[in-house]
Amino acid sequence: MQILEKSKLDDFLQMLAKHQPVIVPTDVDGLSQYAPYQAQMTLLLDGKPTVSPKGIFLPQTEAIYRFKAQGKNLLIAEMENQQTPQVLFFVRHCDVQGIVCLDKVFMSPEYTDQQYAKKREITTIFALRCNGSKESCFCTSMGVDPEKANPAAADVEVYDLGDQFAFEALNERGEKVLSQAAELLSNQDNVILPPVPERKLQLKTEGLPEKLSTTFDAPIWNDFMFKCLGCGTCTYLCPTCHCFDINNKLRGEDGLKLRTWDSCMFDEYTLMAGGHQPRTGKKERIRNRFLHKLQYFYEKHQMFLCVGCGRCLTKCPMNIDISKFVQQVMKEESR
Amino acid sequence: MTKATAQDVLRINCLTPTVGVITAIREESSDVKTFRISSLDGLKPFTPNPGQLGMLSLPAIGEAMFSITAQEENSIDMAIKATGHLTDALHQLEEGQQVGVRGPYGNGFPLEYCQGKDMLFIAGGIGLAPVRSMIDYCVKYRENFGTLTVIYGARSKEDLCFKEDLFEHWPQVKNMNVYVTIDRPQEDWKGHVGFVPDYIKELAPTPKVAIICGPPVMIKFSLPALSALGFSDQDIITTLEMRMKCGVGKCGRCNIGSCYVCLDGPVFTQEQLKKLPAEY
Amino acid sequence: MNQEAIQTKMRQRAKELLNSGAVTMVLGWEAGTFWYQSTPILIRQAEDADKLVWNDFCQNNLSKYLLDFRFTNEKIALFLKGCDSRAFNRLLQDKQIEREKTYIIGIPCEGMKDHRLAQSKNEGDDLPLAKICQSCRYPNPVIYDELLTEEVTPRQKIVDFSDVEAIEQMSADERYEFWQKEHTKCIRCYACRNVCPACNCRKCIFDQATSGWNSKDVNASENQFYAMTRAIHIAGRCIECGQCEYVCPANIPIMLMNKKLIKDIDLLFGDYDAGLSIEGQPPLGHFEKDDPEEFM
Amino acid sequence: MSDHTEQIKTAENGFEPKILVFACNWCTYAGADLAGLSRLEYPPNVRVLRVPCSCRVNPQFVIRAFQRGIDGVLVAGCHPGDCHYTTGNYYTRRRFLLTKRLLDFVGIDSERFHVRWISGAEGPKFQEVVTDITAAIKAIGPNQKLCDYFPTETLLPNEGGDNQ
Amino acid sequence: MKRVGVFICHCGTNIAASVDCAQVAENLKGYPNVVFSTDYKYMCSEPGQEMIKETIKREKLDRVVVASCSPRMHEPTFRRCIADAGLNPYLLEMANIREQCSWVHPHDMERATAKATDLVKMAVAKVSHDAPLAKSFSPVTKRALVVGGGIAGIQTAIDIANNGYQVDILEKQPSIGGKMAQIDKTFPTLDCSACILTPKMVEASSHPNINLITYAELEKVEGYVGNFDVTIRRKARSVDLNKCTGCGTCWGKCPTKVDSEFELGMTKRKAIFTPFPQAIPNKPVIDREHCLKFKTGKCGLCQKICPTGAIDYTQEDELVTTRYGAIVMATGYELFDHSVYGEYGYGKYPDVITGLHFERLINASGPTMGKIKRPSDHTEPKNVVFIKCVGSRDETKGKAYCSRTCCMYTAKQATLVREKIKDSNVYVFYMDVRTPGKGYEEFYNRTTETYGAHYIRGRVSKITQDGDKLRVRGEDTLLGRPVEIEADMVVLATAMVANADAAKIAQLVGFSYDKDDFYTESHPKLAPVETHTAGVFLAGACQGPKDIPDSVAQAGAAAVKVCALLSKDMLETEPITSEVDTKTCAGCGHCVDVCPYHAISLTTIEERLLGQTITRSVANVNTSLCQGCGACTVTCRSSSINLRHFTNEQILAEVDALCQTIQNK
Repeated sequence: MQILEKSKLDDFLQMLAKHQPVIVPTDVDGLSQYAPYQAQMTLLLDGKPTVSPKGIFLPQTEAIYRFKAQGKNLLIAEMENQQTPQVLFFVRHCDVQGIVCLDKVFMSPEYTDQQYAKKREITTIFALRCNGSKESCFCTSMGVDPEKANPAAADVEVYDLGDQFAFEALNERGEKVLSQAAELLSNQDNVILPPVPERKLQLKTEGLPEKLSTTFDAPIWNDFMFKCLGCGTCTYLCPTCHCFDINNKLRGEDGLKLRTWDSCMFDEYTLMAGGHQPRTGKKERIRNRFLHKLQYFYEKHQMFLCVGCGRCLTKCPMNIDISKFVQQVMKEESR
Repeated sequence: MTKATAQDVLRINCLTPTVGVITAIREESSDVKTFRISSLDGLKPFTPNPGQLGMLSLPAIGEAMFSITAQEENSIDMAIKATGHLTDALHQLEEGQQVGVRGPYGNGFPLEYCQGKDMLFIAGGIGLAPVRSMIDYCVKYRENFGTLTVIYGARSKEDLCFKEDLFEHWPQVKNMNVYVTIDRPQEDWKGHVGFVPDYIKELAPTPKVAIICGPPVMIKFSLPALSALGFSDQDIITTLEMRMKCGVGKCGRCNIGSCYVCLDGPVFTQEQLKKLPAEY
Repeated sequence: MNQEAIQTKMRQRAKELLNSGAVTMVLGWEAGTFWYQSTPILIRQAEDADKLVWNDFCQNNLSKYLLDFRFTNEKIALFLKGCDSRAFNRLLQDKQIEREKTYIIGIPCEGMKDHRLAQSKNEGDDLPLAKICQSCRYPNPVIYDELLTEEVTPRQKIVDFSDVEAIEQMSADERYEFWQKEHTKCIRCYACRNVCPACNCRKCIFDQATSGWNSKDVNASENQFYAMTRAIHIAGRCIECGQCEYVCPANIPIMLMNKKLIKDIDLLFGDYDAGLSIEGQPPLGHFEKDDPEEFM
Repeated sequence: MSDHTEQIKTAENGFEPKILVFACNWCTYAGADLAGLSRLEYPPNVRVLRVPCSCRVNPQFVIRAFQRGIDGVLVAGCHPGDCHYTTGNYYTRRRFLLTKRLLDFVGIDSERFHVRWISGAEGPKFQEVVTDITAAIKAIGPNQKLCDYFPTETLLPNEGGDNQ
Repeated sequence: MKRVGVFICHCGTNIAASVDCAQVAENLKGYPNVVFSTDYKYMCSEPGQEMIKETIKREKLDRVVVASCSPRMHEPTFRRCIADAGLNPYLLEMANIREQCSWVHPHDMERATAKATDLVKMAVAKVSHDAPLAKSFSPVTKRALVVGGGIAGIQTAIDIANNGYQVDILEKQPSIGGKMAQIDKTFPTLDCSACILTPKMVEASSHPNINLITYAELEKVEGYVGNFDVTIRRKARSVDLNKCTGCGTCWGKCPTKVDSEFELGMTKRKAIFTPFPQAIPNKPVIDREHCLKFKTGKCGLCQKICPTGAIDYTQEDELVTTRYGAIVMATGYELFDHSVYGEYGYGKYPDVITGLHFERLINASGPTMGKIKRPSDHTEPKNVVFIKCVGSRDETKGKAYCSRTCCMYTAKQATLVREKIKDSNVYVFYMDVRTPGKGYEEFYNRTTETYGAHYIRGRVSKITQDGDKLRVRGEDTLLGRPVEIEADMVVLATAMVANADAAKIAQLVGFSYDKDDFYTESHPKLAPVETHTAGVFLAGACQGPKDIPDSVAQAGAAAVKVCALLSKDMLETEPITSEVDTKTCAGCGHCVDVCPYHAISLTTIEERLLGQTITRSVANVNTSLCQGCGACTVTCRSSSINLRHFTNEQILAEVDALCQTIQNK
């Protein structure tokens, strides 16, 4: 492992930033998020930012292609993808898992989304192991390993040793980035890692997808649906929610085709041109969202589409709590 | 930058269409038109299987998924009903208009399963559009299938689609029977009058593979009729419609349970549908 | 009356109302996941009434849930704080709910605590009042069928516009900079709109794909268009509950813009507090021939 | 007008602002026509958008115009009391008293948005108002605020030739 | 995709001299939806119009933009032109490149051309969203209602009736006649008021097309121009008009005496009474407030003695709804309550009276049989003081406006005093003397010169009682010195004000009124008898103070307007009106409140929702009333109410089109 004195963190990031853009968790105008690193920036090293890192790979608004419609003519041209590499720093294991989930969707064997894939390709991810646990964290219940970041997405694992960080490259790409600041790092074997504390919130999730497959018409949904506002807070802050809409930005004959985040909590999401609405109300929408996370996705990919980051637990204005839902489902023989 | 053509098989992004051109527009009924689309170099934009879907776009207005009704050597056909913002705009187009196309998407009809079997096609209104691709296939490879029966209904004479096929081409095909009905009596209509589910009961076809597509109320009453006639759930095949944006199983909105209609559908057997939540 | 006593009475009244058949449901609050959260609850069975709580975090305005029951004929009892009751009047004035279908149990409110700050504190720590509650002028319900306790003394008599004035003091460029930063943060989750009792359209223009108003392009300009449009839409109708700011995941000071409009309305058209009564018309729903003239 | 003359001299940067005028059909539009009939010259920077009454102008139109990069907006209608529809401009007045202050609050320069009452007889006033507004906006330069720019680098070349 | 044709007019050199028209036409080629673009010397000329028509057919155009002069000039021309070619006339937009471009930018062709291009692009953007519109028609009920039976109402009704239309006069009092019936003589001719009014009253009552509804009030008005459903409350008269012959036996025997309203309390009437001898209908009514039968249950004398058995104590108020095509408001005025002028001592000093009192005093059939007598001691006054502008032209205590009639009736009354009491002295305190009428100035001159009335310019500051005299103190501002006059009687020329219930009635019928509650005409110059509510017209002093000739003239004007309306079988309505998208309308009703024409109302619709039938409220536009201002569109937060031909989408498209060239600065 390679050791960095915490006092040298700024030097380290600056050195990396000479080679490529570096993205770090920080507070921007009162909202914590991942943002381009600038010298002397205050990093958010305790907990995770409110806004998950998914936007690095799946921006809230992204142009897919451009076009010009003149008379009967149509021109379509791809957008140029970003080619220059970048480094994404201090991604918690839950959010790393979230990126793995997105990979399953956007880099599926049938159709690979090249824009997404390109961003994944050029981004080296530094995971950061948690030494603590917030009251809303339940990542371990959702199949996240608190010891080891999912190597399918993480390139470097970072351990917080108090006064130092220990870096462990998980692959060549990680090694390469670390080598850019080799002079600030010292090699050390037998690093004693601080113990990972138990997660405060632990849920039983064994057999959850199977159990859920019988709850579709269960009354439990009524308790949860009633208070939903139908806003997009949960989906937009969620590190795994990836639904999108395709829209235009038009200026006369010129246009951009945009991919924008969408939320399954919105009424318009499934509304069809003729007015048919397959998911009629809050109940149907919440049910679809929870089942997508905990059953449907699991059936396809054998992993939950929830990583237990707890953002929705604290940020949902009405405190609709997916962990409570899991607990209730597991507790009761489908009411 | 060059114009995209049919050769652009490996595109950068699965969401980007290629430019195609509308080479012919045919009015099917009062609110349905069939658009024939070729690539800019005069070739077929892509080669779909019967029942598969294609994305058609007027980029400045929108993009939507339509079933591919037919295909020729160098073109595909889409029959489109004017129901909203995009389809209304499509209906105002003229030949020569360039459009965005991408596809094919979805599973299509189970061709192998149907091989050698007697086929029953049931459709109502614009529902004949997806079914027609399969009928065409059966007619083209006539020897691979048993008897072919079409039961088709529309609100009125004016709402009947593909009239040439219904009244001229298909009746001449060997071992093929076409039954057409309209909902209410009309002057100078000599054919059958009544709703499709009732017509099914009246005709009482023997169990075979049934492909059914039409308005929800028609499906709702036809399914029990077919079951009563002894059709098995496995042999009742239908195609579903959902709001779709990406067509490639990513944007999320067309799921029914863990199935995405764009990927795992639009063709489902009744057996499959019974296992899925009824959210469609 | 202390919180616990209020809570006891809440539960008791809920039970009585349900048992007597006077209402078929009761809207209240129950304990949330964490100590600094309460969450709305809908109670249909008297035995569930003991889930009701009254504490420092019963922020959620329950009035707007009535919209979900517009098309039922059931009678609903609900607990309303001062601000919530103004929201109730807002909905009445906008003809979205029916007074007869509701039974209002008013709770004179001492103010809620700052739930954001609470997340970095421990249970039992001293907490300041939520920002909106610090300047509350109407802690007592303005419409109710019964009051749970005796009325409390308002914390403020006049609106505190110091935050608005601070922005007004800035130069135009500074003001622009300020709002750009705030609106860059907006993720357009629409929580502010969905929680707002003045935002009670059947279909918001930002949900109408083909209206020409809506753009899902999330950038500072579009976000600002959304924010300003919403501010104009609720101008003269905002009942100052501060729910928009309370639910905003991006911590945008939404009330600042609303208060600016309240301030200007007071100045230009005379003092007006929306939702105090359903009489009369909101300031933008009528005019005076001698309205001030700042144009030529 | 004279206030701005000096500024204009210093702002000889070749910048020609584009200014949108929402004009009510009965007064201001007629006033603008009268300016034409009287051959009253004014800078060609203004474009009139005809509406039946100034009360038809939604404040959102104004914000949208700024989003699209307009340099200035004028909403103009009949004088209070003279509205063809009796009361329309009284609503206009209330709405835009607030809108102007809100635009100011979010940092739009106050020179960029105006409301004026211009009657059908006030051709000279129309001339004077648009001349003054143009000069003032010229002096402060192009509007950069609220604009939602379309990325120029993505523009595709004009096809030409085979349209139609 | 639309097929828009663009036609750029040179207007000779009017446009072409400063706008490069060919260039503009060229600039529009290939613009979205434009399939044809050309320029021509005179678009409005016969060949120009022919070219447009031919091009529409040849190019299969579905919309047209003409860039030329102001649409205020030639929009009807080009609408007709494209309609001739088979297009809906509302699929036309005009770009004003003459009045608003070439004529005002004669020295900068480059920028004028650029501006013209923008204007045409905006028009193309708008026309692309234009929808075909059709005028609609609604039937007209050929019956008019005149509210108020004073001289204005009577004249209106007679004029309408003489044109062959049915008309009802609705009068609140038991008799028609109004204020004019109380007046003695009219200025400037001094002919007897009753002598010229009574024949009109008789004519109205006997006219086959006129139906009198007296002792009745407006209850409710619904509907709209051509079809107003008016509910009238016929107050219980307690006398069966069909049986009563007006013989007068009943009021002769009635034991109860009440102050006569008509004589302003100077004599008594009975509890069963006609207001004045020439009343029409000349049939009595029972004043239930004072009638012993109704107060105590005893008496019933009138019923006993009535030879025809017409007295019916059980009568109740009756609500009758009738449909009218037009309504004329002729509700008249009241006199200002001058008790606010405490210094004039009205009510305190019996010999301080108003002008109307004076009219009764001097009237031959009045309480004094035409002899001028002081109310206090019934002696003939020698020194009479008139005070003008009591309540008029006084913003602090009264009304800001001039009541228009006081100068003249005061001059008339001064003349009459001097005529009847030869040794009298008459003093008139005035602010100004306003005599704008035919023969008015001459009359005034006679008053001062021939009749020797003393006109004193100044306000009276105080009146005090001094024995049987009134001491009037004031200032002669012309001489700049105080004056004091010992008077026997003081006559106040009180202001004409709107009726106390004027505003209430206006709200009920649904039209606007001003801050003094006078009814607002649609346009002060060009539509002085119309209101903003189509089908509702104004006559007489309810619109503002006026004298008899003006009231009668206005009555005639209103009648003509009514007849013009009633002469149509169908009303054509302009299709540029608001429309509601009920799918998104939440029924909040904010649009209802701002509509100046009361064209929007809330209505209930039924709808299927999740398998249930629900009802909900939505806005509904009466397109016959909507004038297309668009005030409602801005109140609607969800854009559920939109103005046809000026939709949100159209205006946004114009904004977009305009800004397109500046987006990339």
